[in-house]
Amino acid sequence: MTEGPQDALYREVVLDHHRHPRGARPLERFDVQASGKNPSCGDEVTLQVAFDGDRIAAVGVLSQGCAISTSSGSMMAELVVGRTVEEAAQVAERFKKVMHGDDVPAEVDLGDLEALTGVRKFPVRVKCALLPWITLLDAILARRQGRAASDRVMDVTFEERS
Amino acid sequence: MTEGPQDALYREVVLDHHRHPRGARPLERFDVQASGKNPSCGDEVTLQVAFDGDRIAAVGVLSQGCAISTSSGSMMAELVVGRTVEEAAQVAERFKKVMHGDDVPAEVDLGDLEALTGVRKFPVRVKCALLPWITLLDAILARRQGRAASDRVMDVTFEERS
Amino acid sequence: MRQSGRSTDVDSLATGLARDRFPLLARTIGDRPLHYLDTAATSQKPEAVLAALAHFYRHQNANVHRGLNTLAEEATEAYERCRRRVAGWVGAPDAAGVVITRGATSSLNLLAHGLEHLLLPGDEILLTEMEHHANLVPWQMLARRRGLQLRFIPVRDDGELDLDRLPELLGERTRVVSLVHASNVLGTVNPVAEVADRSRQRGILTVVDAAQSAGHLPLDFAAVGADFLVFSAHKAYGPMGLGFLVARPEALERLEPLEGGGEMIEWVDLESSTWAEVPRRFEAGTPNVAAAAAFPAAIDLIEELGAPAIRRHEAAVTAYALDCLQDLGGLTIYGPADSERRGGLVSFWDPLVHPHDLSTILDRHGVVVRAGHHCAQPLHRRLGVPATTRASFGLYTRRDDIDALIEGIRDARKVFAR
Amino acid sequence: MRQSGRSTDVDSLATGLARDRFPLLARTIGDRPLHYLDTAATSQKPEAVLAALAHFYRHQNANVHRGLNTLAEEATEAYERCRRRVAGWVGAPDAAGVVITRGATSSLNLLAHGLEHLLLPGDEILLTEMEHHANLVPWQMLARRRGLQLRFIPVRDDGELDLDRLPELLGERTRVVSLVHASNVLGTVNPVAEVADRSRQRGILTVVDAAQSAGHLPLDFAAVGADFLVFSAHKAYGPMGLGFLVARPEALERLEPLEGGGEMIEWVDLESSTWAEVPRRFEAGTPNVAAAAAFPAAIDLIEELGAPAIRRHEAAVTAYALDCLQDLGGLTIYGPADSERRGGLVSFWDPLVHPHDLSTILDRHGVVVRAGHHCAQPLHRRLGVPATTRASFGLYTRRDDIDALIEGIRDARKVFAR
Ligand SMILES: Cc1ncc(COP(=O)(O)O)c(C=O)c1O
Ligand SMILES: Cc1ncc(COP(=O)(O)O)c(C=O)c1O
Repeated sequence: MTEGPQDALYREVVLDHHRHPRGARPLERFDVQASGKNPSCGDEVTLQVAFDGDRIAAVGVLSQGCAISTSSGSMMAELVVGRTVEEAAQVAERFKKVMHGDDVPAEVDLGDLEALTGVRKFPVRVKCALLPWITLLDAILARRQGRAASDRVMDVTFEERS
Repeated sequence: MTEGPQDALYREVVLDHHRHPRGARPLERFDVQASGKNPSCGDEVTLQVAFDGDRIAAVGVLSQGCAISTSSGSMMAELVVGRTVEEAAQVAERFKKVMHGDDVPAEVDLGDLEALTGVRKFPVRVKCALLPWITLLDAILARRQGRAASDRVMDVTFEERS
Repeated sequence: MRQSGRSTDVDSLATGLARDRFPLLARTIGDRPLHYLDTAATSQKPEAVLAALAHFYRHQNANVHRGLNTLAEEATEAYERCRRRVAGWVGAPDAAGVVITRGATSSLNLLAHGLEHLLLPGDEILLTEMEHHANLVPWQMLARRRGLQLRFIPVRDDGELDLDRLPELLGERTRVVSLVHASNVLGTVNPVAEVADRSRQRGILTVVDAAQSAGHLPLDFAAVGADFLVFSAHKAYGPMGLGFLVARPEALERLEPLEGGGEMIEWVDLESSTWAEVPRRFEAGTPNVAAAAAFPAAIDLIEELGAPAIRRHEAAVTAYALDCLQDLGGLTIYGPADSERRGGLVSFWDPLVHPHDLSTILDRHGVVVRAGHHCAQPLHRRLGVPATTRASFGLYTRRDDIDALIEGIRDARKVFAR
Repeated sequence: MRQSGRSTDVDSLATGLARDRFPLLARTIGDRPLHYLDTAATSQKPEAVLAALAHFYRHQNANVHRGLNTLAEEATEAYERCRRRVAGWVGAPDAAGVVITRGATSSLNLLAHGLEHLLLPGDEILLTEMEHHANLVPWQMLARRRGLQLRFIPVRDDGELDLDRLPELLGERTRVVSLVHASNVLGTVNPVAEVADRSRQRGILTVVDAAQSAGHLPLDFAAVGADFLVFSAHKAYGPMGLGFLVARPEALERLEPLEGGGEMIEWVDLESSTWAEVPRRFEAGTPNVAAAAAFPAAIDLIEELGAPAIRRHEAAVTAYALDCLQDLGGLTIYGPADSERRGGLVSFWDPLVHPHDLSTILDRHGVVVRAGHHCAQPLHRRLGVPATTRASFGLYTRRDDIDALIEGIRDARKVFAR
């Protein structure tokens, strides 16, 4: 049996996040709880977000799913804590654009998230990568609207591209 | 403009029946009236049959339709008047078999009807040719069951092949 | 009044457009070359569509959406590409408003069921006297289920809709207007934008049956302003088993799905389920991915030739056919006299030869026409004939097809005059 | 208990049956040869089917039934020949009992609507916990419309139906039993003849979903004794956009049509219509004539190889796959352990690698499997996993496809163990 092809997607950084997910614990205190599901594969994520004024103070990322969605959630925990809501939303929007194959200025730095762009070939997997981020946008929206919770089911074919 | 192909179907005998249909007048007195329609083309025939005991004494064939159905009705008027009900039904059954392409002993003589067998290629036209005959079988059945009238709509694809 | 005719030939009349790309047109009937004059029933397919179909089955065949692998992804992309191409082609604002169905008939049934929950007993649906059974029977079935009234815009003797009656027919209770864009019997091109506009003012939904216009007349969903537009691929040079329901996604949101099954659901429990987003909600089960993968090749051809050029060509063929048939004398020709006001077909009645006899004799000439009620029985009753003979045209139709038709009619008349 | 396995190889295990007649199987994924293990989603097509499809479009393309010419007659004959061939192939007593649909999902929706008028609030429909959404959601929709109760035959831990529960589940109010012949997740081959027999004794209608068995297991409608049987052509080596509802013509007579339109009517007035005879009553609109013309070539292949030989081959592949997967260790494998009691597929859960990750990594090996709920969400909840990985087989599957799968799983585990 020959050696398998070197896998460009499951790079060490992705696997590391998958094995040691950051922020993967329930928060004691949070302002908004948002959950998202991808019915096509059963991926689920629940985000608990604590705000400090306009900043994200802490995030709890409770993921159940494949390595792409868990590592994406873990990377999110690393990227957004300490940022303003505005900055976090920008990262989320940029990541969405990149994953949908839209042109994005090269200077945009997505950090570890770059490692996930290899799934663009498979829209179903794009969903996996986006699930935590779209759920984060839901949490931010809920915060702005003064709600404490949100729930969302993602569709495979026609997602919110706007 | 070249001469059209000699048409094997519209032979003189067919056209003669079409132009001068036999029995094409309402009867003063009849025992059974049966009508048949072919919705796919609008062909209609109404048969009036007068019986003399077990024999067909007279037939009125009131056709509205194409040359195939009117000539078939006209040939019927020629073939069945004076025959017993049994004999007429046999001719009808044989003609049905021939038109459906089933094997029929060569000795069966269908008279002028032979000229109509050229339509076998087109099942829709087979319906035209059979319409008067199936209506006759309906009339005979009505007679046997002591009814004075019958009505039938023919289906194009799945006809009574039995 | 005839505006165009033998004298206003466009160049393409002699040759047809792109005729050599349609392999079937090279076949013979007996020893005669084929003259295919039944495009309104189904169009012939260009080589590129057959190649795309074969390519799909040879290289990409897989089920869609559910896959996480290269093959399924290529198949999904081919399928979704069809949706996008159709949206762009017919001027739909959003590909998410394009439902892929198995044909115009299915699209109309989907609508007639999908709107049911919005209607109350006594509500009215306005149709026309010239509808194909596909745009009549589903509404009859709905009317019976729901206790609705059907109303009909009458057809005038010149083959046009009597739109003077519209104000009185668009009543208080009218909820839906559904009408054909180009009649498959009369050829009449109806002013669908005007009807849609007058309906919208009263909050009435408009459905346009574009089965005969898609691929033949320039089509612009946004400009028409209707809520729903339906057509089949197979009449627009595409494969069989494929059709579309075009709408704005918000309009689709209002419809209940007709069929349940895989792909149209979100969460399924044993007792109940929730639906997926539109348009997937209306696409239960394995779709005809191969046909969807192939149809864009037909759109390519239409766009390469240009919808206006195709329209000009079909109008020229129609004008020529109208002239030739008129010259024969003794025929009743239905629909508008002006070829500019009609799609590419002519239906007529010859009192000397029944349509069935005529089409059988034409077959011996290699001429394929259609004889019957063309799935429009009520219209034929309105016209007062049990059946008509219809010659219908496509981009590939050329003058000698019409000449063969005329020769065949002459021959048939000779047979019956003997 | 495993009965067969690596030791009971049939000759065909090394080569597959007729594999070289399936052009797509020669393609590569990246630089790897393709190993197609997703036949349960859709089968690949033999050259003969593609040739028949192309032949139709190149030589016979026309609409059916309404034509009075050679071309339309050839198309009609090709279409009706499909009906007769299917009837003969599945042992239906009469071709007039075969409805041509666009797929198994459409057939099941046709049934769920068609039977509606026979059912009363409180009546019960019995399904199983292992149904595909196609045999679940249409009945849920019907139950909601009509106020019916759904009941479910449970799935035992060994993947078999718990038929001990049947006497209590077949109640006074049970009117319809609908169950899958071969599960698309567990592989379980259900004793449909036994269920049909016990239902018939109580006057209950039986529906068999043969989507996974047609073309894979020997199928005999008369012997099964069900009232209705449905399947899709595309899973049985035929084209997409085509399916069947098989019944006795008398049983079809009891169904109301779901779709209205051309071809399914007899007389149409503006206000109401009467239906054509069965089966035409259920075939509104232009059917997929091309697909129907091509499907008999798939039946030819199946009959040439012989249904029992195909079955033996698929059972051997399944036994081999079960053995190899077992040897890997640590996997949960679903469905009966005995390959003789299951169709040609294996679904499993690897706690080390999520199915989605596994299928992505397998794709790099050229191995096409399916990961997800396989349109059977309730069954997956019953199994206690969000998704499974499924490898499914056809007559062309051979040992090296399984070996590549195993190698791919090993590689995935290595990736995740790093
Ligand atoms: C058991 C079963 N039933 C029904 C279906 C539905 O078949 P189709 O999608 O071809 O309509 C499938 C296929 O996914 C199946 O596996
Ligand atoms: C005007 C019109 N509407 C609807 C249809 C139905 O189309 P299909 O048979 O492809 O579903 C046709 C085709 O016969 C048509 O001409």
